[in-house]
Order: sequence, then C-alpha cells, then structure tokens
Amino acid sequence: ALGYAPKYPPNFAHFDYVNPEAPKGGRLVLPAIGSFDTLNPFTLKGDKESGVGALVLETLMAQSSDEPFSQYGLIADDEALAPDGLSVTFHINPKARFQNGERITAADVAFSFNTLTRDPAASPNYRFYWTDVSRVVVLDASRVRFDFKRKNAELHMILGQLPVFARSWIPKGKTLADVATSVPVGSGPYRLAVYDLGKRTEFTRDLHYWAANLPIRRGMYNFDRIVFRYYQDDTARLEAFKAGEFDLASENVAKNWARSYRGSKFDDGRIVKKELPHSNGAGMQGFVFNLRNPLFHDRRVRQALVQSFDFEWVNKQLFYGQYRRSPSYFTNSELAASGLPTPDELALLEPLRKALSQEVFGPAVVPPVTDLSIGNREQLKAARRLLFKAGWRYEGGRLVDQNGRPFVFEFLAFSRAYERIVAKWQKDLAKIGITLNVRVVDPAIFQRRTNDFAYDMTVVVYGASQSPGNEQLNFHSCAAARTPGSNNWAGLCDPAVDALLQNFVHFDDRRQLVAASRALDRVLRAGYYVVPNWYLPYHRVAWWNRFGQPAILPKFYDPTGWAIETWWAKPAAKQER
Amino acid sequence: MSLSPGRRAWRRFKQNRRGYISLWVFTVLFAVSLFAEVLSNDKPLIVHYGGRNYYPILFDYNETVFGGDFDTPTDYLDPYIRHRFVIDGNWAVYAPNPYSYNTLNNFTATPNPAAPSKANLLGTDDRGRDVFARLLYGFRLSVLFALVLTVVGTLIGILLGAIQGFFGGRTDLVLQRLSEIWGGLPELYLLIILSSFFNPSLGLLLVLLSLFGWMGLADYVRAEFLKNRQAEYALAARALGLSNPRIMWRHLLPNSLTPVVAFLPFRVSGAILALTSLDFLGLGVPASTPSLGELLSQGKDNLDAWWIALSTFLVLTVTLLLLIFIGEGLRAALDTRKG
Amino acid sequence: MSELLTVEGLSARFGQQRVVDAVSFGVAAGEKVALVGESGSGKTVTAQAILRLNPDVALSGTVRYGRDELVAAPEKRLRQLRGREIGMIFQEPMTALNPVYTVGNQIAEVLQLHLGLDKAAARAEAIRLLARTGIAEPERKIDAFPFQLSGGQRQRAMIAMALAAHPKLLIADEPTTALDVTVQSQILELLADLQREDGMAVLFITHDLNLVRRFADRVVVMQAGRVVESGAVDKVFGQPSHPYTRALLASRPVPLAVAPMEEVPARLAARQLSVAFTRRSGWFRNEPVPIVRDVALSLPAGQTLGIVGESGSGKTTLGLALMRLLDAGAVSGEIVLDGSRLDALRGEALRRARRDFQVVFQDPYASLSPRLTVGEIVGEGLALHQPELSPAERHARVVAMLAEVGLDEVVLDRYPHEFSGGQRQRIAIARAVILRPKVLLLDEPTSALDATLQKQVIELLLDLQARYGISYLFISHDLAVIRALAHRVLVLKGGEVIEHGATPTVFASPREPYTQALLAAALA
Amino acid sequence: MWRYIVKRLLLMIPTLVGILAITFAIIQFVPGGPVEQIVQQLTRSGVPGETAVASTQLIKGATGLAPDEIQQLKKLYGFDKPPLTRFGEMVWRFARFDLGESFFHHQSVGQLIVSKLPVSMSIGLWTFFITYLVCIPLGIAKAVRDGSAFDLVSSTLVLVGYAVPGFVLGVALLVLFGGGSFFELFPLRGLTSDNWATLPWWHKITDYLWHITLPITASVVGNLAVMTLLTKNVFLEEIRRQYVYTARAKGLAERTILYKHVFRNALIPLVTGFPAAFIGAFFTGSLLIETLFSLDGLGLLSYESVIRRDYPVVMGSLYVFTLLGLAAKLLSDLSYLWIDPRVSYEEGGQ
Ligand SMILES: Nc1ncnc2c1ncn2[C@@H]1O[C@H](COP(=O)(O)OP(=O)(O)OP(=O)(O)O)[C@@H](O)[C@H]1O
Ligand SMILES: Nc1ncnc2c1ncn2[C@@H]1O[C@H](COP(=O)(O)OP(=O)(O)OP(=O)(O)O)[C@@H](O)[C@H]1O
Ligand SMILES: [Mg+2]
Ligand SMILES: [Mg+2]
Repeated sequence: ALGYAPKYPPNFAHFDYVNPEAPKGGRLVLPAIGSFDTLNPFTLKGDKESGVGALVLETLMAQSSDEPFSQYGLIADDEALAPDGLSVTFHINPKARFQNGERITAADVAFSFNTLTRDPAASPNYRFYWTDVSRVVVLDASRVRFDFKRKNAELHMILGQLPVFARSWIPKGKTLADVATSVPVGSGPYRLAVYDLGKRTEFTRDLHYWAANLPIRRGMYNFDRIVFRYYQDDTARLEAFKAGEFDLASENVAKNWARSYRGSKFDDGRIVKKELPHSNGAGMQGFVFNLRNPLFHDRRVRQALVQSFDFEWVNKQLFYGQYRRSPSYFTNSELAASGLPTPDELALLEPLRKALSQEVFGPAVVPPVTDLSIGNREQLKAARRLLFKAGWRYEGGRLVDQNGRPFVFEFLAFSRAYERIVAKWQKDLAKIGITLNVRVVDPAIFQRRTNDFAYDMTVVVYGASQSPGNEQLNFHSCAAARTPGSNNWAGLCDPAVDALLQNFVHFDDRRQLVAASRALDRVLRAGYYVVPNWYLPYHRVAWWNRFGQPAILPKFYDPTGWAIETWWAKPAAKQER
Repeated sequence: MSLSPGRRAWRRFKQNRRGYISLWVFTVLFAVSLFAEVLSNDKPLIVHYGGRNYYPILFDYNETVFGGDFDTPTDYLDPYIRHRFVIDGNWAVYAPNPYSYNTLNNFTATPNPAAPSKANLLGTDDRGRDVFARLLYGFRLSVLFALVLTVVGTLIGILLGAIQGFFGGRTDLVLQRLSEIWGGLPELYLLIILSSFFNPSLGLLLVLLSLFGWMGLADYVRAEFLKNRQAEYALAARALGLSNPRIMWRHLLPNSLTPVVAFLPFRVSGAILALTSLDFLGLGVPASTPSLGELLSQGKDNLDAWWIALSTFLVLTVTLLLLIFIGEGLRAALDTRKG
Repeated sequence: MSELLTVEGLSARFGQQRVVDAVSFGVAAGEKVALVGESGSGKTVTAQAILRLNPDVALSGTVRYGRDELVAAPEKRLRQLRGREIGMIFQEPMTALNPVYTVGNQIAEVLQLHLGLDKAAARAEAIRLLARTGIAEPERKIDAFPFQLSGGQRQRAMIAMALAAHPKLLIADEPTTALDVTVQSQILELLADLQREDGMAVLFITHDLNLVRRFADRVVVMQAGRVVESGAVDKVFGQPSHPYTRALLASRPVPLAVAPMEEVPARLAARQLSVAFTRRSGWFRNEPVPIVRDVALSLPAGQTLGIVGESGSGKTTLGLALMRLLDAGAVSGEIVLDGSRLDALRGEALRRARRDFQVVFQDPYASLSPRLTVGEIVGEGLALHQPELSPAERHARVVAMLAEVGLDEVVLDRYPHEFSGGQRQRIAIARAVILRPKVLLLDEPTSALDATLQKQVIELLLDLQARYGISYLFISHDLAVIRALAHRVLVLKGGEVIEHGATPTVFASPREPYTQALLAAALA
Repeated sequence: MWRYIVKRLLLMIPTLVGILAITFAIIQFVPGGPVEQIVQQLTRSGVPGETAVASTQLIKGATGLAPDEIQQLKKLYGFDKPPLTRFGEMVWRFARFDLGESFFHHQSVGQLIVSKLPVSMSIGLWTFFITYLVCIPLGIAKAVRDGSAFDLVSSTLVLVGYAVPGFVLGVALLVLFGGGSFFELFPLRGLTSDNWATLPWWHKITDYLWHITLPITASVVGNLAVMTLLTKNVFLEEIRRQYVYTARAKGLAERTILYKHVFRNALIPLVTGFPAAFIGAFFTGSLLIETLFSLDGLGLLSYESVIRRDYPVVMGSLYVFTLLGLAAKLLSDLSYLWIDPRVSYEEGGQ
C-alpha cells in the first residue's frame, strides 16, 4: 500500500467484493470497439486486442479494487523496498507457472522488463513509465532487483504492475514486432482459444491456472469462456446488445442511456439496466482558460465567466440530469477539499498566505448554482459586476475594455458535441456582451494546437488517481507551462502553486498526500482556472439477466473488469443462443 | 404552328405536366423561404412599449430599452422580457413561428432534442433550436448553395469535357491526364490544410467543392462529344466554315446534353448533402449555419429523435422529387423530336 | 387477282397536322404498284403507316393484309408480319441502318429471326444476298459498318435486308435513288426474279416516272396527302385524268442547252489527289484502303463538272477530299482554288476560305443537326460569313432561299425530322446555295426529288451559275441530269478517272467500255 | 490502336508520379502528422468524451512524452530524412510494387489492402452488379413507358431510396431486422458467422449471403436512382431514331430492339460511369456501411489512414487505386471504340 496500512491482512481469505463460492462455468460475451490487428499488447503499432492483457498476462503484484492503491502478491509473493529507497527486490512465487507449464523465474521478469523498455517496437509508454529505473538485476532464480535512478515514492508500486511473459515467446534475435500476431506466453487465468483478426477473440479458462487458489484470486474468473466481439459502430453495438449478441453494455453518453436503453426486454427484466455507484476519482473536467492570453489574466474576469455558465440548464436539457457538477480537481474522492481547511491543510497553506488570495482560507470555492425555475439572470448580473470591477464597460451593445476592444474569445473543440454543450453559454455570454466563437477542428489539428497551447479556451480533463503524484507537476507547474506538449493547459505559473506541488514529490504517508491534494485543490479552485464541468458518480450499465454478482461492489472499478473478475453464470440460465 | 424554338421548348416543357407543376411548387416553396425572416424569427415584427413603436426585425434594441438589465441586444423570448410586453398596455407581434434558425429555446420543458409540441411544431434539435425554423432557413440556404455549386460545376464540366471530346488527340490525352492528376489530389487533406488556415465557411466550401465537382460530368460530356463529333452534321457544320467553338456550342452540345440533364437534379441534391459530408472532420460549415445537411447529421446522431431526421428527410425527398421532375421536363423541352 | 393489301381511308396525323388524308389503294399478290407524287405528299408516311412503324403518328382508317387488319392489330401480330410477310426498304439508308452494327450482322439478324438459320448459314446467305444486289466484294463489305459504305452500297444493304426473309409484300421507299442505272436495272431484275419465284408483290415509292413505266403494273398518284388518281400504268400515264398527274408527267427533265466550252481559267484544280482510309483490322494493325487514286481534274469558273461512276467508285470520297472535309492524314495530292493551294490551308484560314466552297451532302438527313430548326440551319452560314446583314435581312434571305427550293416560310421553325426526304434534300441545298460560294459540290442533290422539283432545282442552279459564275462539282448517277447540266464529265471507276472530257464528246463517243455500258443503260 | 494503348500506358507513369508527387507535397503541409497522432494515442489525456471517464489506474503516462522520445519516434517513421529522399525512395519502391509498411498496423500496406479485400469485394462487387442489373432494365422500362403511372411510381421509389441517407437506411435496417428491437432476421455484423469455418460449403454460401443482405441492401438502394434515370434519358434519346424503325420493320421483338439495337447505341454514357463506379465501390463508397455492420474493409481503412495520417497506407492505397482507376479508364475508353465504330481518338476539329 502507498502510505497507509493495507486493508487485507497477510493471510486473508478472499477480497470482500467477491463471492468465494461462485460456481465456475458458463460464458461471458463482451463487446469491444473497433477492431484489432495484433494480439501483442505491448507494441507501438497496431490496434490492440482487448482481452489478452487482462486475461492471459499477469503482473508481479495484484491490486485490490477497494483501496486507493494497495498491492498484494501475485507472481511475486514478496516485495522489499531497500531502506535507502533506491531499489526494490521482488521474490517470485515458487508456484508461479506460465501457461505452458514452465516456472516463472527472475530471468523472465527481467526479460519482460528489458523487452518492454528497450525493444524499439515496444510502446514508448513503458520506457516512460519506468523511466526512473536504472537497471534490473537478476539475483537468483527467484529474486530480481530493480535499481532506481532517484528516490520515487511510488516507483516500487508501479513496478508491481509489470506484466510478465515467458522468454520463449520471443525467439532469439526477434523483436516484439515479429510476434505481433502471436499470443504472449503469460501466466493468467485464461488462454486464447480462438481468434478471428479484427472480429472476435475467445478465451477459455485455464484449468491448471497456478494461482487459482491464491486469496487474491478466490471467487474470481468464474467463466469458462470469455468472448470479445468487435463492433465498429455504436448504434450497431447497441442493437447487437439488445439482440443478445453480447451480455454487458456500459454506456457513456447520457442521451443514449436515457433514450435507447428501453424496450420490452428491459421491461420484462431480461435485460437489467443499472446505475452502479463507484468511487473512482473523476478529477476535473472543465473549460480551461489559457492564461497565456492576456484577456484572462484578471481573476475577476475568469470568475465572471465561471459565474455565467449555467450547468443546471445544460445538465437538465442536454444530459437528462444525469451528471453532477465537478467541484474539485479531485472530484469524487477523499482528496477533494470541502468546507473550511483542516489543520493539516492549513499547515501547508499558512506559509504561503501572502501569496494566496484570502478566498483560499475560507470555505472551498464551489461553482454557482442556478435555480432552473427562474433562469440565470442573477448569475449573469453577478458576472457583469465582476467584469465592471475588472474595468470592462458597455459600448454599442458589447462589452469592451478601456481601449474599446470587444471581449471576444474562441473555444477550441475537437467534436461537434461541445459545440452543442457550449451553445447555451454562448447565448448567455452574449447577454453580457461577450462573444464566444466555437471552432471545431480535426483531432490532429486539435492535438497540434493543444501542444502549442494555441487556443483561448478548450475542454480538458485533469485526471486524478487515488494516489496523485508527479502528474500534478505536469498539470500545474511553471516548468510545464513553458514546455510545449505538457499538460499545463492553463499555462498556470504561480510560485505558490509550485511550492504546493513539491508536496507530491515527497510524502511519507497517505495523510500527507490527502492534505497536499486538498490544499492544492483549494488554491486552484480559488484561482478560477477552469469552468468546472461535470462527472458521473456511477457507471451506466446494462446486462442480460443471466449472471450472478457478488453482494458487495468494489470501490474502484470499471464494469467490464468487474464482470470478468467477479461475476458468474447462473447455472439455470440459458447460456447459448 | 410557327413558334420560335424557345417557345416550342417552353411548350414542350409545359406539356410535361409533372415537370411544370413541380417547377411551380418549387418556385413557390423557394419564394416562401425567401421570406423566412418574417415567418420564423425570434425578433418580434413590431413592439409597442412605453407608448412607442419598435421594429426589432429591422433594428437591434438593447434590453435596457425595454426595461431589462443588460446593455446588449434583447432576447425577446426571455420570459422576463415577454412579461414586460404584456403589462402596462405594451404589446408585441411575434412572427408566426417565434424562432430564428439559431434561437435556443431555453425554456422547453423536456430535454433536447424535444419532441414536436405546441411550442415547437417540429420539435427541437439536439441543442434546443426549433427544427421548423432550421428547415425553413436551411432549405433556402441549401438550395441557393446547391444551385450555385451545380451551375459552376456543370459549366466547368461541360466546358472541359467538350474540349477533350471535340479536339481528341493530344488535347484529349493531355487534358485527361491533367484531370486525372487533379482528381487524384487528396481532397480531404486539402480541406484539412485549408481549415487550419481559414475558418470553415460556405464560401470556402463552395470554392473547394467546385474545384472538384466537375470531374465526373466532364467524362460524360467528353464521351458524348467523342461520339457526336463524327456525326455527319458536324461535318456539315465544318463545311459551312463554322468555328470550332461554334460547332461545339450549336451543333454538338445540344445533342450531348443527355447525361448532363440526367445528372442535373442529382447534382443539386448532391450539393445539398455535400454541405454535411465534411462535418465529421469539423470542416463542414459551422453548426450555426442553417443547412439541411446539418440537420441531417443531427438526425443521424439522434436517431430516436425521429422528428429531426424524418422532417429533414421529407423536405429533402420532396425537393429532390421536384428537382427530378423539373429535370424530366427540361429533358422533354430539349427533345426536339417530340411535340 | 385477289388483293393482298388493301388500304382504305387511311389517315395519318402528326399532332394537329394531317399529312395523309383518307388514302385508299390496294396491292394484289405478285403485283407491282408504284406510289408516286410530289415531294412531301405523304408517300413515306403512308408506307410506314402500313406497318405502324412510327409511334408518333396517329392513324385512322383500315389497312388489311390478308386476313389481318393492321391499324388495330396487336403488336404481337404485327411483329410476325413485319420482315417475314412484309419487307420494308427505307428511303434514307444512312440513318435507317444501325450505326454500330455491321451490315452483315443486320442482314443476318433477319435471317436468323425469320428463317431460323444458324449463325454461319445466315452469314453465308447474307453474303449471297449482298452479291445479288450487285455489291462488289460482298465478303468484305459484309463486315463493314454503315459509315464505311457508299450511299449506294448502304441502300443495297438495306434492300438485301428487306428481301432476306422472302416477304410476300415488299414496300420499297425510293429503293434506287442512290443507284446508277446499271445497278438499278440489276435491282429491278432481282425484284422481278423474286416476284417470279415467290410471287412477291411490290409497293414501291418513287419519283422516277421512267421507272414506273418500265416496272410497275399499276400506279397510285398522291398529292398533298390524298390519292388523286390510280390505275394501270398505261392508262394513267396514257390519259392522265387529274391535272396534277398531267403536270407530273409533263415535267420530265428536258436536256438543257449547255453553252459551248470556252477556255476559262480553272477555278478549282486537283492533281494527283489520292484518298486512303485506314481500316481498323483487329487491335494491332491499321490497314490503309485506297479509295481514290491519283485523280487530276480542273473545274473552270462558271462551269459544271459532272462526276459519274458506279456506286462505290469513290465519287463522294473524291468530292469530300476536294472540299477538305476528310482527315488530312487520309488525303494526299494538290488542290488549288483560284490559284492558291487549298490543301495547305489550316485552321482559321481554312475556315474563312470555306465560304467559297460549299457542299450538299449525299445523305441530307444525317447532315442536318437534329436540334436546330430549318431557319437556324439555313441562316447559320449567312450569319457567319455575312455578319453585316441585320437579322431582318437575314431572315428575308432565308425565306427567299427556301421559296426558291419550293419550301414555304412556315417550315422555318421546324426540325429536320419533321420533313420528308425530298424536303430535307432541298433544305440541304438551300443551306449551301444561300452562301453563293464559288465552288459548290452537289452530291446526288436531286436523287430524292420528283421530276417537277428536279427541274425547278436544276433551273435554280443554272440561274445562279449564270448570275454569279458558280462552279459546280455535280455528282450524280442520273446521266440525263448530267447531260443537262455539266460542261464536262469525269468518269470514275474503282477510284480512278477512266474518262474525262466535254460532256457532248463523252456522251457522243464514250471511249471506255465502262462508260459505254453506263450510257447504254441510262439512255436506253 | 496498339499505338494508342501503348501511348496511354506510357502516359500512366507521369500521371501516377504526378499524383503521388502532389499528394506527397500536400501531405507535408497537413497539420498533425503521424508522430503527433501517435503521441496523442499514447498519452491519450486531456481529451474527454462527454464526461471524463473515471479512472481506476494511476495516471502515470499522462505526463507527456519527452522530446528525445519524440525524436526517436520521428526516426522510426523515417521523418528524419529530407522529403525529397523519402519521395524518391517511395517511388522506387512503388515501381517494384512494394507498398511499404504501415505506421500504425503491423502489416505491410500490401497485406493490409489484401486483407481488406474480401469485405470490399463483397460489398463493392455486389453493389456494383446489382445496381447495374436493376438500373438498366428499369431505366429502359421507364423510357418505354415515359410518362406513365409506372414511370411516376418507380421514379418516386428510387428517389426516396436515393434521398434516404445511407446511414439512416443502414441503421433502420439494423434496428428493424437486427433482432435488437424488432425482427430477428439478419445478423448485425461481419461477413460470416463465428463458426463459418466448420460449416459445410453450401451453408457457407447461404451464411455468407445471409450476412451480406443488409449491408448490400443499404448500399444498393441509394445507388439506384442516378443510374436508372441516366439509362432512361439515354434511351429516350435513342429510341426515336430511324434505325429503331428499321429494326421494328424487320419484325424484331421490342425487347430485342431495345436490348440489342438501342442498347449498344446508348451504351457509351452508361459505360462512362463504370470506372468511377467500380473504383468507388471499393474505395470510398462503403465507409458508412462498413462501420455500421462492423465490416473491416478498404473504405474504413482508407478513411482511417487519412485521419490517423498513416501516410504509407494513404500513399500505397492511392497508388494502387489510381493505377486501377487509370486502367479502368483506359478500358472504358477502349470500350468506346468497340461500342461505336465511329469513335476515334484521332486529332479532330482541326
Ligand atoms: N415527324 C413529323 N412531324 C411533322 N410532320 C412530318 C413528320 N414527318 C413528315 N412530316 C410531314 O408529312 C408530310 C409527308 O411526308 P412524307 O415523308 O410522307 O413525304 P413523301 O411523300 O415521302 O415525300 P418525299 O418524296 O420527299 O420523300 C411532309 O409534308 C412532312 O413535312
Ligand atoms: N470511312 C470509310 N472507311 C472505309 N471505307 C470507306 C469509308 N467511306 C467509304 N468507304 C468505301 O469507299 C468506297 C467509295 O465510297 P464513296 O462513298 O466515295 O462512293 P460513291 O462513289 O459516292 O458511291 P455512291 O454512288 O454509292 O454514293 C466504297 O467502297 C466504300 O465502301
Ligand atoms: Mg419520302
Ligand atoms: Mg456517294
């Protein structure tokens, strides 16, 4: 665990969110989007298959789904972080076997690591992921050590996520690219049985799965067969679901959820439609102000614009009221600040008091709420007051600055969807004399322009995990603001923020991390760098009613993974069609 | 019996009842759409406020004029403002359909797209704009756009096809190759490049689509000319000493128009649809521009909101049918061997 | 004799316009009936009405063939009769043949359809038929497309097609217009043979009264859509009762005195003129086929050069070559017009020069743009070459010109397909003559005209020649016309000039046996 | 003749090089090259859907790629060489029919195209044939009965078919017959069933036909109108010519007259559309249908390669299809000569 005591004791029986008595058998058919042309999940090129990574391959450590970041032994049954924090040693479970029956050795681990970080055909993500690892040393058959370049609080955990495959998979002298269409030799619970490139894969449960009786696997992976079917089109996918071609659909468009998941099959209970709560961190999605544009330098201007956005209308009229406003950069988690600062937070904020606005020390800033029955006239008036204070005035029906230049800015979007979402705001802004233009561009151009920060405003997500870290620097630091292609979309460069960001580089326990996150959250929110959007605190899922689910939901999960891992087929239910 | 060729052509056109009626219907529809501003507008035609008359359809008035808060042009559909128009002897006359093509109906009760109701006869689109208003304006814009595009494309196509077919030989070889190269250009990339420089607009699309729109037709005209230039009447025309352009124009062209006329209606409707075809790249016209294409793509994205796709589809089909029937009439008018 | 075909009160209308009005006549089995009448009198429409070929025409009355009534008969029954029982020869062989199939294919089609021959047999039979119509090298011509044949050859292909299935009744619309006398008599003999063999009856339309006299048993005279007189040939021709018939008979072309030859400088001269068409033989080879060889000729100003020769001898080709209307690649030799080289002219210069030499094509129908009105067709050259004329003047000139060829002003806005064969020929003449060129090529200009009109046209031509000094290149197989008109004649055979001299000389003492034969047949 | 063909074949080379050169040049200016695409794919951050999908993973990759990594990527894709060199290499490869390697797929461009052929052929060829097989007789029948009720009704039907946008029709078919909401008659995806390989051959055929029914219906319906009306117009133009009377006088059946005599005269305009229709059937026509029915064909491939800037695929398929297109065009030009003996490609008009 990272900075806290793990929930499960060393000899626990099973995870809470599984049914240890779940019957084995049956089949689960799942949809996948697009197509695949490679069975090798590691290469840079190629459309990836959906199941191999999760079903055939296993990692050194396994993560539980009801804790922020805790790992339990899987291929490695023990892990030891060196006292100086500059290396970690994993001990390989002697029972660990590849699907071909060979023992998993330290050499396989090292080989996997080296392949992923050195093979030119591998996705550079792996290199980047473990960039702080200087080398891997095979100590003996069952022990392997990773040396670090510098101290890094989470690196040993991140190494626990290393997928391990057998050396025999890649013949000598070949690279990952040469084995693009051969399945990695892994140690996972399923074997790939049949595949039809681009269309379908079918996995069968490995009856000799070595880890079947480990506590972290008890009650899990209950299906005998798991099938992925590939769909290119969403409408077709939905129809196929309703026709029973696959078993589980999760929906991420509000309108579809409200309008398309209907019909007799839903009414008579053949298909279950559920909203499953989760605690996944939602981070912050929002319309970000590009501070590189002087137009947005004044905090009051930004605040005015935040004021003028009528989320309640958007949510009701466009999203069927399904979303909730994101108040925080760590929405939907304990990392989000609320109310007045706690002593822990104050301890971090107090030293910076001079550099911070007073608002930071008050209750955490929340976005305004409109009363739908009367509209947002009052919010608009408030926004106008702020603009007046910032020196703007009216001339010829438009808002202008001291020099008579009108207030015009452009919203850069990569899809028509945002044009729609912004339309109402556009209209409201017009009411207070501001012109908002929406520019929809091709994704490639969007990428190019976001890399160059060539926009006034665009929509972004500040992603947040349960365990924030370095990425926060990339989001908010001055250094990142100057680096093209970084994620500091706002161009935020504030010494106080930079100081707070240091808390993510070193921390000793989770409490510190929570305080650091909340302190940062307060400062960012008081700076009005984004117009907060919304998030969904539950998964929108529907499934054919022929499966059993454990009584307890995990906290952090995605529906498909949850189904694969913990569901079982109801024995009586008809499986085949 | 002795009527000028033009009159006779017109008579032949009229004899084609379907084409003639279609022409009338189409003209009337188009004429009506030219008055869209009066029929469908979020600005009242006339407002009587505080003892004075205002004409919002012609002039912009700030909200403060009507006792509102903002020093910006009035939103006349805002209940706050509407309320002010019914008290104190004030009144306002709204257009029959009180929405313009870009009017968000803030106040629909149901989420957007909203089904047809009293407030929005044909429902609203996915961001709350009145479908009827968009159809009306969209029809006008699309038809205009399509007509211009068709005329330009057809003229270029005929010209180049005629030259290739008539002169044959080297002219044909060279022009054909050039147009092959031209046709091989990655249109999509050109659009992407252009759209990274310019904001997409109708004009830009018009230019681009005309640049590529002539090619198919040119091949047909070329084929007809290749065939007809060997006819004896062409030889006779040459014997008269007519110049090449004149032979092409007077003698060959009228006899080579069959494919042109057959394609004409499809070119018009194709141009209407072309407005959407680039939407998925964000290269189409901005969604604020009312076009049938935009509606259609909305219909696609909101299939269960059947009123969008259905009404657009009906308008398109009717337009197309009218165009085709007019096209048939035109064909009959050009067919001197009948009537 | 029992009547094979009875036409009773047949009327035909195009729209409002009634062009055939209550026509009645009959044809008995084995009988030869001639249908005569001035150009545009409705002969062709009547003939086509019998088989109901033209869907645009509204018919009334009865046509009885054997036991069938044809005006109301179902299509299916008509189909059985067409081609098998009743054969049809069309007036304009160029447009009547399908341009994209070889003539062999088109003849064989009838044989396969009606006689059930297989492919090879049909082909052999087609060759035999072509040979019987007097086409040289029928094995080769059978694979020719219509455009590769001369006017006379096309006409004979058409005849072969009509006779292929041994019909009981043959309707022949001007079957010999493009044929010279020798071939003509050959064809007539063929018809007579078939009549003897199969008892075939013939309804034939012609303006050649000589032919009627020689060939027909009975004659029906039409005028303006009505039958004005009918009966046995001897009787009708002996004592014509109707004034129109009398007029018709009276207007045989009389030899006109040809002014004695004086030595005038040549207006048009050619030396070593040769034409060779390339024939596509398969994909790989282009085979040159020489059509005209080393022709030398000279045409003095204000005079007429008659070009005669059997069908397919290259007259049309020679004429077109002189007029610079063939692809430059196909023609070699020198052409001189008024002292300047015509063969060297190109582009714009050639175009401007064209005012001075005009053409009347052998097949007038094909040479008229289908989508231009007669007014436009005739006025076009004027507009181009005399732009100084105001539209009103031009209109007046066009109307006057049309009147001179016997067409009324009302036709100005009609399209070529709305005319009869003879009317179209006159339109073509009007188009060329209106420009008053220096040289005019007339390719069988009077073949479709009845005697009255023929005379009128010839007089017009002579008058123009006298007034404006126009030189004519006059291609015709009608030696009477040649003798009436031409100062000199040139006899072509197989593409070569075999005789060339002053008309009286050549006519009086033909040197070559071919010319002798020709003359003997023509002036018998 | 032979000379003309040779000339045309030789001219294909400059044409091809011209097209490739211009496209290549244009590509240099297209914003957002493959490296950017890859980087975006790798980092996949900052770009939300409707709402941020809540993450269960550590956001680690979300820190962007280091500049030297990007340099490496560029090298991997050969962007370190100057454009002219790259173009030269490409043309040389193309000359040997080596189409190169895809940026994003593991296959060579050649393999990629070949692997998508079954789908494209299925949709393309069937659509092509059915379209012509329906349109020509229908167009002829309409020409013969011009102005009749039959004419009106059939016009309206094909036009409605034309006006229904392909995707609407496709979706409608899917929803109606796919079994999700209404009738369960046809499968929703793919060319064949999952167990196709195990079926006896006659079942293979029926299974295949069963699968392609919906996609082909969707793609045919919209195609009918243009061809039908073109056929009708061309026939109307020809049907009143003199040679038709001659054919009729021979006693030929109306069918024979239409399908033999008139048809050949009317064929040129019909054949003119062939190359475009043929290439279109493979190359562009079926993107929507392909996605809708999860058929992995060339339409999708070429669209995706454009969007993803997979330049080797863009150029490779451009090359192949241009070549095919040029060949098809040559064939159609040659067919003119066969159809109408009067046509020639000699210099005309002086
Ligand atoms: N399609 C048509 N539309 C209108 N009028 C027509 C049409 N075809 C022929 N006519 C007219 O009908 C009349 C009779 O024509 P027809 O062809 O029968 O004459 P004809 O006796 O054969 O003359 P010719 O000896 O010159 O061939 C002519 O006056 C002609 O102008
Ligand atoms: N385009 C062509 N291609 C090949 N051969 C041709 C072509 N045109 C004409 N011919 C041939 O040339 C020969 C001469 O034809 P031409 O038309 O000059 O004859 P003509 O003397 O005018 O005969 P007619 O009196 O029958 O009109 C014929 O045998 C014909 O088959
Ligand atoms: Mg006639
Ligand atoms: Mg001739």
